Amino acid sequence: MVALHHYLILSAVIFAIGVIGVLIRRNLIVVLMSIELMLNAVNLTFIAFSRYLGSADGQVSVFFVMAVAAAEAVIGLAIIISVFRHRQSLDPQEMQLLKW
Amino acid sequence: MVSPEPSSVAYDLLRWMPLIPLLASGFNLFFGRALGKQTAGALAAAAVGASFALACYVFWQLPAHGIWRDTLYTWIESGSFQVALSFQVDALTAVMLLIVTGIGFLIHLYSLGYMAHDEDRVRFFVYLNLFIFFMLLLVMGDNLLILFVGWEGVGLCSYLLIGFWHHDHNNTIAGNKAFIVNRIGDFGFILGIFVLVTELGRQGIWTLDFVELQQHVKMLEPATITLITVLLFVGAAGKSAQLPLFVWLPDAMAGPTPVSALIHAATMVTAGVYMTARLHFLFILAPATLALIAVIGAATAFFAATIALTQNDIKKVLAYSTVSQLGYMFLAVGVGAFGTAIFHVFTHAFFKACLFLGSGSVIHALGGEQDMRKMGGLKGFMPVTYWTYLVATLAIAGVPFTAGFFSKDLILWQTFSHGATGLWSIGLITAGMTTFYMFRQLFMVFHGECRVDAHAKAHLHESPAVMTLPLVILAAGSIFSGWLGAPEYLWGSRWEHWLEPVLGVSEVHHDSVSTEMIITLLTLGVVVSGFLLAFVNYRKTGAQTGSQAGGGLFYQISFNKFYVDEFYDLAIVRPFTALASFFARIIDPWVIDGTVNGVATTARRFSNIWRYLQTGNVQHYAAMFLTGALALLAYFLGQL
Amino acid sequence: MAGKDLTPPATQGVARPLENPIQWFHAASSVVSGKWQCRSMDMASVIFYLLATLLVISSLLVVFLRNVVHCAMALVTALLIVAVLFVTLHAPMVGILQVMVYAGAIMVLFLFVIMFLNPVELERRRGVWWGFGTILAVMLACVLTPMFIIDESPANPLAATESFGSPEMLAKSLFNEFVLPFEIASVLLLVAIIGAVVLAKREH
Amino acid sequence: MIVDLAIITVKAALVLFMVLNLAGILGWIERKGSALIQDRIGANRASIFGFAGLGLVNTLIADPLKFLTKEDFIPPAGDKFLHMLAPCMALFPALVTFAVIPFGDVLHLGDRVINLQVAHLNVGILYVFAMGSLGVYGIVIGAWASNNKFSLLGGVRGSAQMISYEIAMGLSVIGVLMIYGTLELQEIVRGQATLIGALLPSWLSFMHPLIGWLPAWGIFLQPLAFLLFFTAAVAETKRIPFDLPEGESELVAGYHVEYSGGKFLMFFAGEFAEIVTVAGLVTTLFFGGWQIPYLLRDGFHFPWGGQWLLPQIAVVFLQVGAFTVKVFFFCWLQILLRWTVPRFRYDQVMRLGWKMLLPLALMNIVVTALWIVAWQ
Repeated sequence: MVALHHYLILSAVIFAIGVIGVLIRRNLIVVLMSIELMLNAVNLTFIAFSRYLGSADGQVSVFFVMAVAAAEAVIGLAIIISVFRHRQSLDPQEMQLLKW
Repeated sequence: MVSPEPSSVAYDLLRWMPLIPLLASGFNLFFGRALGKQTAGALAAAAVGASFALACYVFWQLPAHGIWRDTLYTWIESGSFQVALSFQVDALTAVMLLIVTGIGFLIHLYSLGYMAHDEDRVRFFVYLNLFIFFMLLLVMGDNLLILFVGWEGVGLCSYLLIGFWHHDHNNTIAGNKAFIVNRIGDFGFILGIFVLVTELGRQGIWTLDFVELQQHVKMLEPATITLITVLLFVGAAGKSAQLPLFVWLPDAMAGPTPVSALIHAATMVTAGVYMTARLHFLFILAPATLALIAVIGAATAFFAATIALTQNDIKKVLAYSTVSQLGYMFLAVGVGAFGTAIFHVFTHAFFKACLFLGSGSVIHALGGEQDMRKMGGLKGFMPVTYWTYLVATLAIAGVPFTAGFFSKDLILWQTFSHGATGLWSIGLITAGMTTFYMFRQLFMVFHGECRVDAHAKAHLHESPAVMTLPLVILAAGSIFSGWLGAPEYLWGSRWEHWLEPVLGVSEVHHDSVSTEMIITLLTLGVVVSGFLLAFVNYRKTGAQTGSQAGGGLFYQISFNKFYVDEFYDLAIVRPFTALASFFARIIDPWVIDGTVNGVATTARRFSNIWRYLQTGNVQHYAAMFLTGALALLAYFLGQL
Repeated sequence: MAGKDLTPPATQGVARPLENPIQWFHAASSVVSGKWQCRSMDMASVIFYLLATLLVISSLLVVFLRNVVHCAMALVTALLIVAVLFVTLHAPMVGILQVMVYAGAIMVLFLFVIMFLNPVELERRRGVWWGFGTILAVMLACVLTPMFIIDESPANPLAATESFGSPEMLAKSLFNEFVLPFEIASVLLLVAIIGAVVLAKREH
Repeated sequence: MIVDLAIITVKAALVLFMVLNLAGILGWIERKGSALIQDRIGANRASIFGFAGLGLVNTLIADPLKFLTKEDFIPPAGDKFLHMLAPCMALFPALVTFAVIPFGDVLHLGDRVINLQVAHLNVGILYVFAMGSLGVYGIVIGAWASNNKFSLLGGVRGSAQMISYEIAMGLSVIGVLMIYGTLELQEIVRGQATLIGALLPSWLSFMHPLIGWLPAWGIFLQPLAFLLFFTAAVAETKRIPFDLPEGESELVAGYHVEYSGGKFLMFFAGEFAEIVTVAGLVTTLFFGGWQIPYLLRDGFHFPWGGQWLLPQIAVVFLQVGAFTVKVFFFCWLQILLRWTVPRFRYDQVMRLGWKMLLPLALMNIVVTALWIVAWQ
C-alpha cells in the first residue's frame, strides 16, 4: 500500500532535480522551467496531504500555487524577452552587471 | 488689583486685520513687479488702511469689559497642552491696534513719496506689509506663543528693512547687529516662556493663554515668578533697546527713514512695553523684578539722553532720544504704572514718528544728507516740515498741553508718588536734557544761516503733499493725543478708566493734588532751563556746532557714546569670533570630519574585501542560498 | 436544474460503479490483484511506482537535455504525469486544472517564447559547476528524505467520499473561507498581465 | 467487474470507431460539398472494379491507402523524434475529447443500467477544454521539428491563435454551466429535457403561451453564448476563415509543410476529428444533445396533453439517432462555412478574439449571473 511518505519522498526528489536545473542550466528559459518543476513537487505534497488528511485545503492551496506560477511564468518570460532583445543571449552567467 | 472676569465673545472680523496686510504682501511679492511700482505701493498702503478702518470699528464696538476672540484652529496639541491660533482684542490690544495700524497707515502714505525714486520699492512695501502683519500678530495673539511668533517676525522684518539698501556693506552689518542683539534678548524671552510653561505644568496647568495664565499664576512660588519675569524682561530689553542691549537701535538708523519712524520709534521697539503690560499680572507679583526694571529704565533714559546731547547725525539724535523715551516707559512699568507706560507709548508714537518723518523729509530734501552741521536755516525752504517738527519737539520736550507733557509728567509723578525719589530725580534731569538736545537739533537744522553745500541747495524743496499730510496729522496727534490722560487737577484721565478692565486700577494716589502740581512745576522749570541752554548755545549760526574742541572729557565720552560699542567688541565679539574660528579651523576639519571620514574609510576597506563575494551571477547566489538552507535543515535534522 | 426531477427515481439510486477513471483504477487494481495472487504489491503501488519512475525520468530529462524544446516537451510530460498522480489521489478537479493551466497554457507560452526567440546555439556547459550544483541538490534530497519518513505519517488514506475533490467541494472552500485570497490572486494575475505587456512591448 | 470493464471498453471502441469513420466520411463530404458549391463534379475518379458509387466507398478506402503508401519524408535538418511525435499529439486530443460527450441516455440491459457515455466525469466540460488545450502541441512541435521557416511561422501563429480563442471559448460556455448548474455533460443534457415554461419567472408568465412550449435548450437560453462558442470553436479547428496557421497563399501549408504520407494523414484526420468533436459539443451544450423535444424515458409527453408511450429500447435508439443527426448537421454546417467564407487577416483574427468575443463572453456571464440572482 502506498503511504504518505512515498509521495513526500517523490516530491522531495523532484524538487531536488528542479534545484539542479536552477543551479546549473545556462539558459534562462530552462531555469524558469526548473522552477515550475519545483512548484509542481510542492503541489504534489499538498495534494498528498489533502488526500491523506482528508481536507480540501491542500487542493485549494494548489489552486493558488497555480495562479502564482502562471503569474511568475508570464512575468519571467516577458523579462527574458526584453533581456534577449538587448543582449542576444539567454545565458544568466553573462548577465553580471552587479559584479564587484 | 484684581480685574473683573472679562466676558470673551467670539468675533470673526478680527482675523482679517492681520490677514489683509499679509495677503497684500504675498500678492506684491509675486505680482508686484507686474503690477507696477506705484500701484504696488498704493495697494500696500490701502491694505494697511483697510485694517486701520477695521481697527477703528473694533475700537468703537468693543465693550468696556469685553474680550473679543477669533479662533482659527488648534495649532499645537500634545496631551493636555493645547495652543490655538487665535486672536483676542481687549482694551489694551485695541489701543495698540490703533497705534500700529494708524501710524502704520500714515507711514505707508509717507513712504509712497519718500521711496518714490527707489528702484525696488516693491520689495520695500512687501517687507513693510509683512511687518504690519507680524506686529498685529504680536498685539492680537491671545497666548504667549503667538505673541512670540509675532515678536520674532517683527525682528525679522526689522532686520530685512535695516539692511534694505544692502549694496552698502555697513547697512548689512547694522542689520546683522540688530538681529544678533535681538537674538540675545529673545533667548531670555523664550527661556522665560519655557520656565513659565513647565512650572505651571508642574502644577497641572498646561496653558499659554493669557486669560488662563492670569487665573493660575498665583499658584507659582515667588522665586519662580521672579526668575520668569527677569528672563522675560531680558527679552523686552533686547526688543526695546534697554541697557545693556540698546546698542543695535542707533545703528538701525541705517534703514530708510520711514522704517526708522515705524519700526524703531513707533511700534516694534514698544513691543517690550506691551509685553510687560500684557503680562502685568505676572510682573506685579515680582517686586524685585519691578525694581530692577525701574532702575534699568531710569538708567537707560539718562544714559541715552547724555549720548544724544552731542550727536551730529540728525537720525542718531532721534534714535538715542527714542532709547531714552523707552527708558521712561520702563521706568513707568517699574513703578507698576502699566497704564501710564502704555499711555507714553501712545503719545510717543505720535511725536516720535512725526520727528522721524520730519527728519526724513529734510534728508529727502537734501538728497540724503544726514549731518546736522551741513544743515541750518531750512525753516524758509520747508515751512510745513518746520512747523510740524517744532510741534513735535515741543511735545517731546513736555511743554504744557502737548502730549509729551501729560504722559511724561504722569510718569514722573507716578515715580515720585511711588516713593522712588532717586529715580524721579534722574527722570527729572533727563527731561531737561531731552529738551536741550531736541531744541539743539531744531536750531541746528532749521535756524541760523544755511550751511548746505551749493549743489544740494540748488534743488532744495518742500516735500510733496503725500509726505507732508502725514506730518500734519501726526503733529496734531502729538498735541491732542495726550489730552486723553490729563491729571486730576485738569479734566482728569480717560485713559486709566479705559485700560482698567485689563490692567486693573493703578494704585496711583491722586490724594495730594498740590504735591502733583508742585512736581509738575518743578519739571517745567527743568524743561525751561534746558530750553534756555539750547537757545543760548545754538540759536545763532551754530558756529561751534560739533566743534569737538569745545567741551572736555565728558564731551568726548558722550560724543563717542561711552565707547559701549568698542567695549562690546572687545569683551564679546572678538572672543566669540576667535572661538568660532578656532572651531572652524581645528575642531571641524580634524575631529569631526576625521571621525566621519575615518568611519567611512574603514567601512570601505572591509567592503573591498567582502565585495568579491558578489559575483553578480544569480546562480552563485542561488547556490549560497541553498547552502544556507541545507545547513538549517541539517541542524533541524539533528534536533529530530 | 429542473432536468433532474424528470429522470425517474429508478435511475436515480442506481450506483454507477465505473464512471470515472478513479473508479476504473481501483476496480482494475482489485481485479488484477485478485487475478495474480500478488500480496506483496497491489495494483495501486504498481501504478504509483510506475508513475513515480516516469516522473523522475522526465524531470531528469528536463534538467539534463541540451535542447530547449526537448526540455520543454519533457516538462510537459512530467506535468501530465503529475496530473495523473493528482487524479489517483482523488483530486480530479485539480488534475484537470493542472493539465489546463500548466500543460495547456503555461507550457504553450514557454514554447511560444522559444519559437519567438528561437535561440540557435546549444548552451555550453561547464563541468565543475555542473558537478557542484548536482552535488548540492543531491545533498538536499538526502537531507529532505529522512525528514519525511515520520512514523506518525498516515499510512492509509482516509476513506474518500464520493464528492471528495469534486468541483463542488473545491468551490465551497474556495468561495467561503478562501474568498479573500481568491480575489487577491485575481488581482495578482491582472498585475502580471499588465507587467508582461509593459515589459515585452518593444519601445519605439 | 470484468463485465463492467468490458462494457467500458466496448463503449470506448464504439465511440472511437464512429468518430474516425465520421472523419473519413467528412473528408469525402468536404470534396463533394466543395464540388457542389463550386459547381464541379468533384471526387469521382477512384473506382474499384469500375464501381465508383459517388466515390464514397472508394474515397474512404483510397484516401488512406494513397497517404499510407506515399514516401514519409523527414527533413534532414529537422528533429526526427518530435517530427514523428507531433501528428500523434495533434490527433490524440481530438479523439479522447469525445469520451465525455454523452450520445444517449441510460440503456437498461437486464438489471444493468448502462450510461451511454464513455466517461462520467464530474469535471466533464473542463476535461474537454483540457484536452483541447493539448491540441496546440501538435502544431507547435510539428512546426518546430520540421525546421522550416514557413512552418515555424505557422506554428507561432497557430499557438497564438489557439490560446487566444481557448479563452473566449471557455468563457462563452460558463453561461450555460451557470444555467444548468453542473459541469457534467450528461447532466447538462438532462437539464435540457425540461420546457422553458417551467423556468419562466412569475412576472413573465404572460409569455407562457408564446415560448412556454419550447424545450429549454441552450440555444434558447443562451443564444449569444452559442454564437461565441461556435465562432471560437471554428477558430480552434484552424479552418477557413481562421486558417492563418496554414494559409497556403502565405505559408505554403503552414505548420505541416514538411509532412507527407501517414503523418499528414494523421494531421488531416485530426482536423476532421476536431470538426466532429466541435459538432458534438455544440449539440450537447446548445441543442439538447440526444434529447428529442417532449420525449421522456417512457415516450412522448406533449405540452398540450397528448402522450405517446414507447418501449424503452426504441426511446434509446431514437435518442442516439437524434444525436447522430444533430452532429452530422453541425459537421456539414462547418464545411459549408469553410467553403463560403473568405479568410481573415491575422490582425483581424486577433482583434476578433480579444476585442469582440472576449468582452461579449464576459458580458454574457454577468447578465446571466444577474438573471439567476434575480429570479432563483
